[in-house]
Amino acid sequence: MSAMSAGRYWGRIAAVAALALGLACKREERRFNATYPSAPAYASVTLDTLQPGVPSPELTVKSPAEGNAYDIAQGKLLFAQWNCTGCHSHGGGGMGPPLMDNEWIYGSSPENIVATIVEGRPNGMPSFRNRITANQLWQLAAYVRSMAGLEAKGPSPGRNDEMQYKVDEQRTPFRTPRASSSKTLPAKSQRP
Amino acid sequence: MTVVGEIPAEAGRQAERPLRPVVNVSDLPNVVYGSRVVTWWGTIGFMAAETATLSACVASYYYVLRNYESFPPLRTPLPDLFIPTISLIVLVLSLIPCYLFARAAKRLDKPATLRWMWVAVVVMLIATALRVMEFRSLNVRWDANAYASVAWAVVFAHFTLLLADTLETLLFAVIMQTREPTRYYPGVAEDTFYSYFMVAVWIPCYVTVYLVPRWV
Amino acid sequence: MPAEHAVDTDPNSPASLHARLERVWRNGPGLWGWLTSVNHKSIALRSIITAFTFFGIAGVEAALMRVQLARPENSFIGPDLYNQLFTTHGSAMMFLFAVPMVQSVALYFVPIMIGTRNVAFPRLNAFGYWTYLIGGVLLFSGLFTNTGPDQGWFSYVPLAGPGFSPGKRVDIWAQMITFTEIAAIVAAIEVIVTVFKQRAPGMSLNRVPLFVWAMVVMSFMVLVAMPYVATASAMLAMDRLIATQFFNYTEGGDALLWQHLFWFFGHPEVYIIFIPGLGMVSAIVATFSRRPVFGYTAVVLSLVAIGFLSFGLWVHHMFATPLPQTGQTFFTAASAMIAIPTGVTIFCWIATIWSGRPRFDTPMLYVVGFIALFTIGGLTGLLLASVPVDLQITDTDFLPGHIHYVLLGGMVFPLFGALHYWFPKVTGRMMSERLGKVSFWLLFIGVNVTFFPQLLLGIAGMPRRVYTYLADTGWGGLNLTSSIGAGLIAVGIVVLVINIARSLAAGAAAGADPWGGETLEWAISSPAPDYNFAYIPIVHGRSALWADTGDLDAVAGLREDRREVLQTTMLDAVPDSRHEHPDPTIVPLLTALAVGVGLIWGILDPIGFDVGAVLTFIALAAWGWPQKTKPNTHEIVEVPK
Amino acid sequence: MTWAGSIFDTAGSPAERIARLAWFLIIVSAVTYLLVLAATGIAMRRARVRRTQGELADTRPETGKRLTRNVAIATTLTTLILLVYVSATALTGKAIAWPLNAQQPLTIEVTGHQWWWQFRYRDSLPSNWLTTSNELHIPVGRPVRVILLSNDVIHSFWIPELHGKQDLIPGHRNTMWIKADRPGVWKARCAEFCGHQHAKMAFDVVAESPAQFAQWYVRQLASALPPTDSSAKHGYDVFVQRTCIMCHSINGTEAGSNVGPELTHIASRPSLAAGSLPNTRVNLTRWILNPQLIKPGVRMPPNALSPADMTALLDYLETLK
Repeated sequence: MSAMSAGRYWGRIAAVAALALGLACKREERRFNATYPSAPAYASVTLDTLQPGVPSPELTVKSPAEGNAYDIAQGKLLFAQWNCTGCHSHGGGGMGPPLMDNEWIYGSSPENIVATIVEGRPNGMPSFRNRITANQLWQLAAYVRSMAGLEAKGPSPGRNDEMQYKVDEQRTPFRTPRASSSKTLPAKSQRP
Repeated sequence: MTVVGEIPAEAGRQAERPLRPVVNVSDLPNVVYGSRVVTWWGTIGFMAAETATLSACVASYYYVLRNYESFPPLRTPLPDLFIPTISLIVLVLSLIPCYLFARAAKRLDKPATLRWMWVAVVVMLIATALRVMEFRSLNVRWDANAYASVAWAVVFAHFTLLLADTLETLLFAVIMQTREPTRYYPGVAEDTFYSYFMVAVWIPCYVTVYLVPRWV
Repeated sequence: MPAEHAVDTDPNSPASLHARLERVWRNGPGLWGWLTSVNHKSIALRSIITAFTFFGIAGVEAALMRVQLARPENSFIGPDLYNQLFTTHGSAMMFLFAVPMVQSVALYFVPIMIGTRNVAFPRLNAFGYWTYLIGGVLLFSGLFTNTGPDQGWFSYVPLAGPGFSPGKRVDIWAQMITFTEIAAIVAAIEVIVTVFKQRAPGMSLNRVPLFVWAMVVMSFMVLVAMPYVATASAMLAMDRLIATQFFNYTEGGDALLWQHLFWFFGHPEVYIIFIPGLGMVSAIVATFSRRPVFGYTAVVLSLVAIGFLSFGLWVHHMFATPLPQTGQTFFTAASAMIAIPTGVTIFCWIATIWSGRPRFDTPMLYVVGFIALFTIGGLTGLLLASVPVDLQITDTDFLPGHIHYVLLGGMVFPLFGALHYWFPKVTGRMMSERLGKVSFWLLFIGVNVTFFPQLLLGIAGMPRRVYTYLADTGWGGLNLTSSIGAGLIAVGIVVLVINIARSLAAGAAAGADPWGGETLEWAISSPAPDYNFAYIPIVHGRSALWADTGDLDAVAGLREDRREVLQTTMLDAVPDSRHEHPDPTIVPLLTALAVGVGLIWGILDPIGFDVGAVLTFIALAAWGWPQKTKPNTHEIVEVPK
Repeated sequence: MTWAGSIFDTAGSPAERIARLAWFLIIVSAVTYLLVLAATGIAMRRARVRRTQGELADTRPETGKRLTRNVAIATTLTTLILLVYVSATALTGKAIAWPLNAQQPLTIEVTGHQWWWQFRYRDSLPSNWLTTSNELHIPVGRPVRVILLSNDVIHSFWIPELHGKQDLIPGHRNTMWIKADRPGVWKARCAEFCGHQHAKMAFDVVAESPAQFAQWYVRQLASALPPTDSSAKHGYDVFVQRTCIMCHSINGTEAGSNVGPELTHIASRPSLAAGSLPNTRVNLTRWILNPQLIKPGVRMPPNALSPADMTALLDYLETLK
């Protein structure tokens, strides 16, 4: 009877579906006990592409929080709990500069945002050196990038259970940072 | 009481029971109307499922209504009445051609059925277009607050019914136009039966979404 | 399959009639024939195998969880994987095994029990299976790629909402619900319309077999209950994907709205799973007690009463929430009331055995096991329905104990009994009695050793859904016993699978009617031919085959060159009209794929939902488009007066 | 039968009434179950006799009448049992309802967070409101009104020894009451699935005499004393200058963040990490260095501290009696 041969065909369909979704592994991983790279040293992070003579070598640190739904969601939670909204007000800006737009005074790549948090910046950005652990830094950086639409849409968080103030990150239109406003070299900044 | 003869004590017989034909049904009709045809009952089944879906949305609407002190919530404008009312009227008017082509179908009168079917398709397409404009007359985006979400849910749920009915009527019209229609007349008559349901079930939804915010 | 005889010349000899009908009714050859089949038995058997596969996977998940809980502070599985395991175990058992399995058994046996050749809407039946398959593959693809839902099978909202469940895990759960609900509603409509319009002549409503009655009552409950969870899961998916505010309490939504919507479906769902169990028990008890079930009308009215009452007691899942106290006591009374019709059905079966001549083969053993286990489940249910006691034992391990006693006792045992009872009819071979009894006792002892300790753990205060517990709580011993019991169940299932495999290969030939049953399916050869009945039989009494042992009166005149089915009036089954069924077609599969594209791409990007909708409408147009008209079709029209 | 920690080991009047009702229902259910099993057993044994004597099934009308009578009796019996059952439930329900004549109850506001508990003792004098976490003290004999709020997802407040459970649902203000009739220390736990660490979201309940409770209350109200010896001072600097200050608050110091549990009197609590670790120096070290090893998924990050800083921090935390 065709039941047994049916089993084989059906098995093949299931295998193909599982393979197709294999790529979802990384995005949905809950890394509780992973060791994240520590914050880059102050001098090593270049803030702008404009440099005299031969530009010094580019420091690239692969942020594990990039494109991971759990880490970006943790970043969103910390952003609200540690009162970053006090100055940046959910990304719209207030005392602090807006984080949803395309203006990146100190660079938009993860290590630049981590350096900004650790070092602090003039006109009021406090320094959180030794205050925030390494993995939370990268989670915060990933969330800040998702507010500006620099993260992939899949892992970006949806709305949260508060009064609605802006379009949630998942539906923020995707864009690449403008080259002029930051040190982003075209090669590196193209990849989301 | 059931007639139970001597029940075979032991189970088991290998051969199948021989069937001795005693009645001949070859003269029974194979094109019948109304509840004698199977698809009529299938439509009733889908009507039950769609009524349950709409009742879930309308129940959520009244549940959410209870959560607000002032309804619709502050700074949320009332939905307009102009376009929705016109859309309702056009929808009810679309029943007239539906009734006419159903009657013609019952009389196996092809030209009359076809004429009224195309009129019904046009009126229903107008009703669908008005419904799409109706979403804007809700005056609120679906993600503004819970009131907006449930209002959109009720209107969108019925919109799928309207779209399905319109496309079904269009499909039947094309089939009647291009094929020898005898066996499709019952289907056409039953399509009208679904249109009556689709319009009837919109009335309470219309009252809920457009009139209740004004009365509460 | 009876061997293909040489085509003998006599036109109305059974063999040549069989050959002619077989040529019209059989599926196409090879894979294309398999994908385009609209034969209710091929689709139902395929669906039963799929449901058993999901049962096996979910069973392995349960075993993994029991290993993790065997010792306190065990590190076999971390919390994240454990949450995915218990959620997919619950969701798969409820949505991918229980409901589809009973509906597939219905779609296989209801047509041959009421004497017709196919279900009312063959293509809709195929579409139902494909949608169910896509939903199941979606859920388990999620699990195997670390994207399995991890918020519990009833997915309470703030945790399952966009704020506290990052990623696409809950979306996969919500879309799986939509797939399985479409399949369930479609199968329910199939069963209702087939029983209403295509019964054998003479089978008036009071001569319909009890199994068929149970399936009709279940189908009506599905029609009303399933849309509620389809709407609720659509609302949850929209909350997560396009930021609607249904359950956002700061914007007017409410977490309890989800609980109301879900449990208004949730409680009828468990009765939807349990009532077919009653139907299977009725079929088995009658045959093995050698007499019709005692109090036919009482049992039918009880089934209908259970169907109605089950919609009135969903709040007993929400006693610990801030709902008004008086409302909750009303639901205690409603929950107690439903025990009366259930009691009536059980008393009627005991009366049947009492006045019958029972033979305790494996199916009958499973019926006795059902009575023993389900009554414990029912009585622990009464404990849970009493508000004060519920406040102490809800959300503790008492609840999984109750659920498994009711569902394993109320549905899985009758199902395994029905498997042994109808296996000969499906495959033409008997299952071994010896292995059957071994697997029964293993399962019976295993269920008790696994779930009675969980009832005690609930009373000892262990919360449910915990991936581990501290050593000083003293729950280690009972959990270890429960894990050992789970091992017993696993062995029982393995013995059952061995029994199935061995019987498929070398079981004794069963013949048409190995048990001497009373319903029509025992009148035809096993496995049944694709067209079921050469001539549609005429029924003269409630026990169709026990009325007389001679030849069965039958109806001739249906066309032998077309797939024609006899339709009868709803109340007294008087022959009314003939209806031609569609030929095998690929369109149901394409429509299911279009719905699949819509719902799965909709998770990744809301635009996918619109594309899917357009594809689905195109596929439905192809579905409605008439198949090519065959030569010499002559229509007899009867216009309403 | 006081099975320790179970719902029958009661220390409060509501739980005691519920336990009595539970026993009554279990006994009624057991009797019903035995009756059903007996009926099935007799039916099976009696009917087997027919097989041995080769008789056929007995479908005579008089047997039918007798069986109808038996089924009717059984159904009436079932209905009566259910009536008894529902009335017992209603009576107990009334008995465990809020005692209207309660004299000036103590009000405690419980807020559920993802995987820890926050208690606010709302004294009649607002300046005396006390906020602690993961440990609940209640005076014996005095009814306590509990207000249940949630900060994120649905949790469930459940002390088996005192009363049934009530859910903490965000957006709802649920209330219940508890009363301890005898002193004792119990482990209570969250009963509604609330995420990764639902399993280890417990808290300690200490019921003590009103005098001891008043003493405890005054001690808890006092803010932390500045450290005296050098190691504790260095520990204080580590606490204030490293990652702890971002989430924890200690009254009387600059640390004031309410993201995580409040630690003003951490040393006086019987357990750490929401009731899942006994409060010893070794456990505190393991917990601070890497909480993910003990409660994977918890919001507290691993902290890389040098051994010197670690011992200083521990010395400081142990001064917070």
